[in-house]
Amino acid sequence: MKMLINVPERVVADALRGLAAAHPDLLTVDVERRIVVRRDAPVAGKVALLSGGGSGHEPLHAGFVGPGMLDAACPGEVFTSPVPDQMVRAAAAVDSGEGVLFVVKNYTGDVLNFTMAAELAEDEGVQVSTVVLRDDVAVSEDGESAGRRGTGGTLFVEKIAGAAAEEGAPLVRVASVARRVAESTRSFGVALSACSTPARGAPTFDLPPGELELGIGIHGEPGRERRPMMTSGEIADAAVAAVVEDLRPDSPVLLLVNGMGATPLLELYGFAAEVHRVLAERRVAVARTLVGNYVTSLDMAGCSVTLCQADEELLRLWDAPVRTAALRRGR
Amino acid sequence: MKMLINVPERVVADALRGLAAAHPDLLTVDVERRIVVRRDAPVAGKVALLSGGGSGHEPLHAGFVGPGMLDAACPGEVFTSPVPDQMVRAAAAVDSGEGVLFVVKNYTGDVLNFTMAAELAEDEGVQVSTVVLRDDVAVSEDGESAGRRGTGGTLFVEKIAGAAAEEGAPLVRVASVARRVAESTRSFGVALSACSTPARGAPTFDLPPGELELGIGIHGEPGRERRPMMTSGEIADAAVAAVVEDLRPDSPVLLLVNGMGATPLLELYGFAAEVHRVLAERRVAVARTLVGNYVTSLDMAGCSVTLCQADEELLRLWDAPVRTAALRRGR
Amino acid sequence: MERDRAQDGGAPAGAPRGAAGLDADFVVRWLTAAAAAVDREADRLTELDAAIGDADHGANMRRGFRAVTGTLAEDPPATPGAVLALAGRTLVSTVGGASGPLYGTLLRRTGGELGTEAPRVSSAEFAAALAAGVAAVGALGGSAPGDKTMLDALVPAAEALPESFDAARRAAVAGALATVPLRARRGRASLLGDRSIGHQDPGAASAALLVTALAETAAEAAGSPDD
Amino acid sequence: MERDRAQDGGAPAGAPRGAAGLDADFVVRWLTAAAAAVDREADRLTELDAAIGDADHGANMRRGFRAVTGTLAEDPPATPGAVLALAGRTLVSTVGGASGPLYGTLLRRTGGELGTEAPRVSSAEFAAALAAGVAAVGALGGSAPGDKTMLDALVPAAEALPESFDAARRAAVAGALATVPLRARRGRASLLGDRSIGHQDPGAASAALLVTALAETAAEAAGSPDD
Ligand SMILES: Nc1ncnc2c1ncn2[C@@H]1O[C@H](COP(=O)(O)OP(=O)(O)O)[C@@H](O)[C@H]1O
Ligand SMILES: Nc1ncnc2c1ncn2[C@@H]1O[C@H](COP(=O)(O)OP(=O)(O)O)[C@@H](O)[C@H]1O
Ligand SMILES: [Mg+2]
Ligand SMILES: [Mg+2]
Ligand SMILES: [Mg+2]
Ligand SMILES: [Mg+2]
Repeated sequence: MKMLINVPERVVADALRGLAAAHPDLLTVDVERRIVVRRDAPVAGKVALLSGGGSGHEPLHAGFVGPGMLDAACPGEVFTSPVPDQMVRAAAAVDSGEGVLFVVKNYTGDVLNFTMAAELAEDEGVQVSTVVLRDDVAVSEDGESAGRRGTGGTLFVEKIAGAAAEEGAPLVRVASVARRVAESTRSFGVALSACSTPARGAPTFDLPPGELELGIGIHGEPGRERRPMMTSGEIADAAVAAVVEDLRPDSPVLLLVNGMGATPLLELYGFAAEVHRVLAERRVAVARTLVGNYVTSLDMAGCSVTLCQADEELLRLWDAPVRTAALRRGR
Repeated sequence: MKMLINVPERVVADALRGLAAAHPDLLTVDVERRIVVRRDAPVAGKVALLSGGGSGHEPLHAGFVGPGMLDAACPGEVFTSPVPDQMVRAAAAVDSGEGVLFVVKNYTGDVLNFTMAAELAEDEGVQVSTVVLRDDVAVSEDGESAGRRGTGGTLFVEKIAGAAAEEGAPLVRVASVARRVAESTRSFGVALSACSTPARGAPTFDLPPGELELGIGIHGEPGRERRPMMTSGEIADAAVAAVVEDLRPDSPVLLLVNGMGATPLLELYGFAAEVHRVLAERRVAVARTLVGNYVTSLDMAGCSVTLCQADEELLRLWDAPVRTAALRRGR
Repeated sequence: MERDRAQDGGAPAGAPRGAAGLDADFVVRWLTAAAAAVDREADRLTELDAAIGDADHGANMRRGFRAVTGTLAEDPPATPGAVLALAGRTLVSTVGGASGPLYGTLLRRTGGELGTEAPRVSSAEFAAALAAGVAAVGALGGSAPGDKTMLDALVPAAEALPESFDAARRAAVAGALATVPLRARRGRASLLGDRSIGHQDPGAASAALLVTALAETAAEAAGSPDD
Repeated sequence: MERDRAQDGGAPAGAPRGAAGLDADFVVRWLTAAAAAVDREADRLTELDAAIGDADHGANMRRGFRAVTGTLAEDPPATPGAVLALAGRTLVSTVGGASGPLYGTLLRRTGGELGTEAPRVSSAEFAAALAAGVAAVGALGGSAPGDKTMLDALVPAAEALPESFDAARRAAVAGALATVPLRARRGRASLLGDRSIGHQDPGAASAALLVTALAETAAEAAGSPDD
């Protein structure tokens, strides 16, 4: 698999250099230590939001650093959780004294590394609260596995809790908003092709021409079920059914129609139309729709659907201004 | 090639339905007639900007419809110019009486269809001015071909001329700003893989594993030269050399590091770092950088570099507020 | 290359016998046959376009000619000139790309030359009108034979048409094949420079299909004078 | 399966003879051998992880163990406990993923049990410390043998270590292979459900490498008492 890279070992560092070059108004990047920090951090009187995870999901998380969203992001190697040192250092850099919320996707690696980091940061006097995303309904919560993955829902938590922090809410409140979003959010993903990590240079799994994977995560792993190729409408039927039957929303939802990286926007918008059709059939009202490649798996072709049941407050916070590399409004 | 579609014949209509569903606050979409119009058009006293071209380059152009940029977009079939009927109808819908600027990429099909449309629209009493983008330096202007293609530079023209129109500049002025941008802008593209059109369902050309194409356009066509695979740094050397040696900028530039559709943002930011390195080596100052998939070729892997030499006025207009599906700031 | 001799003055051989020239029905049958040929050959046209263009010529032509047959079936005009003008407008409104305006102009101008009034035109009038249509394509596209475009089939066809419909067919087919070694100077293929050499131009190939359909329609009409 | 008999009480057979137990140098040589094994087998580990994980285990382990050998080469601590603690901290700081905190905890806790003071520890003390380290891994990961993780190699190895280093090696290798038919209940592979069955767990495979390196280091030390 050809890639636009120098050498596999340097992809993350190279991307961080590019991020620094492209967004000097927005970000400070410590390429060596792999920390991306909001330019004006620490912001006095504001709770800080910190997230991170393996690289390869861009724009998540570094693309969401900025006013109204994250204060810091800690990118790990491709598909590999960052190490505690990054989070500890970043927490120290963004903490204004009001404390830091860790936004963590539920993967063993992320949870273990963030847990260690929280302990170390608290040893250094930083107040830490953690929210763990488990939005992927493809995984069952029967205790027979590491549990539901954090996927597209992360964007909703980072945006909405970020807005609450920007408004000046204290840590307990920001954390409770974050948890409320996390609990109100569900996702389901589909792969049409596997992705290739730079280190491996070949697709992470074989997906024959006529087949797709239902219930994938965002790490190039195979899904729960392989099926003969489906139309956009059939995929929307399956994905929305999985999400809605788990979430059972009774108020309008925020909808993220997310591309996995290599699916053209032309196809993604067509898929968004089918998702809207299915939601209408199921009498689920859509308050807001976001379409794009936001929580990706390198060059995987495919998509995911995330719904967040939003009350008035969450909706207001979703609509609040934000200024980041990948999501911007009102600033 | 697997695609997230229903049937190839319906991809454009499906995408337009999705666009309408996702952006009701921003756009009015006539799916049947393939016209995307800014929600509040016609805007009294404002010159309107209208663009269009084949589909498959999303978010170009429909993703750039909204305050501060385009008033209307006319998407054709995939990689096929729209027909004059679309432009004529859209022009009528967005003209406030101040006239309409057609932003046209230099392809025989686009030029012919927009020319016909301009004649027909003027017959209907709409004042039309046209700017033709010819920013791709990979094509020589020796008269032995259809001439330089319009590619990434289109984004700069639409944004900057759109800002001038939003400020209330009259048609002659908006057109002259647009031409100034067009003349100050150059691009160069590279493909790591071919793309697949829905109609054909297979890559538009064969690109063996160890090779890339230099000097591609945005229609899945092969480029001017095939080379053994290069590193990100080498590609930046070649692309920037081609652009800078043609443009010879003597003031700071706007830089677009554009993905062709399937190149992960992780790679694209790494490439942006290399582009910045080469520009620094060549003593070209960068005023602003935009990194992302903006002018694409479906699922092609690759990138393009666009530079626009910007004076104070163009820079101010570039920074002006804009509110569209794909580019947003200050609103 | 062997060519049929023209049999009576400027009128193409193989033209409908008995009847005084070509009527609206003849043109409708031609365009219907052309649409069928385009439909059948769409994949080949797209493959040709994939090699030196953007892989849509077959789809473009199919979409346009389906619209033409649809429109003509709904409400066929009464004169050959009006049929051609309507078909040309339909192509302009449905094809897009380079070929839409160019083929649209070909038919509109040919129809315009014939006028909307005459219910029948002579083969000679038809040949002259088509030559004017082809010239209009060159003017719109800024192109000439040798540029590796549809004109490489259309211009020889128009030149041979006064001789016979079948001569026009053979000239178009030969002209299309002769684009293979050319370097494109117009249209998308021209952006490839020397890499356009060695492939047949898709627009020339589709032009050969249209002229072939014309010759076959004429031959059928000639074979069934009472039709 | 045939097992070596423990030769003297709780001390593993094959432990360094002559010298009173294991010193810092022994641990450094073990970790250096482990790093070499990981380097050599990184692609295999990544392939195993590609099948049921995310194709990074080899790269993760290589990155971590290269850092460990680098750190130890620069400034090697004087006691076996301190070497292990430093190596564990280094793994935590450089590996990431699930394996970083887990292997980091394994070494840190093992080192912590030995304390930073003692310049030499007996084989029995070492075995007990390693057992505590392995237990800490289970506590951190919320996992147990049978869950198809590194514990399926580490737990049997720790249980066999009091018998002999080589028994630990054989137990680890056997434990790793025995993960093939298991359904993963922890870590990334568990997200695949039944599809995790039929593949060897990459962390169990890397654990077998580490224990093998330990046994080999012990065998070498036993073979060269004056080293
Ligand atoms: N300037 C021109 N003059 C004449 N014919 C042209 C010109 N440009 C393109 N063509 C014809 O159009 C054909 C391509 O049509 P098509 O693929 O439908 O449009 P597009 O190139 O816009 O995709 C070419 O093969 C060529 O024959
Ligand atoms: N909860 C756990 N307890 C023990 N070992 C685990 C646990 N989760 C994962 N592992 C081990 O970690 C290995 C994966 O390591 P690695 O691939 O480096 O990290 P990641 O899974 O984050 O990509 C698994 O093969 C397994 O042996
Ligand atoms: Mg990993
Ligand atoms: Mg085309
Ligand atoms: Mg074409
Ligand atoms: Mg892994």
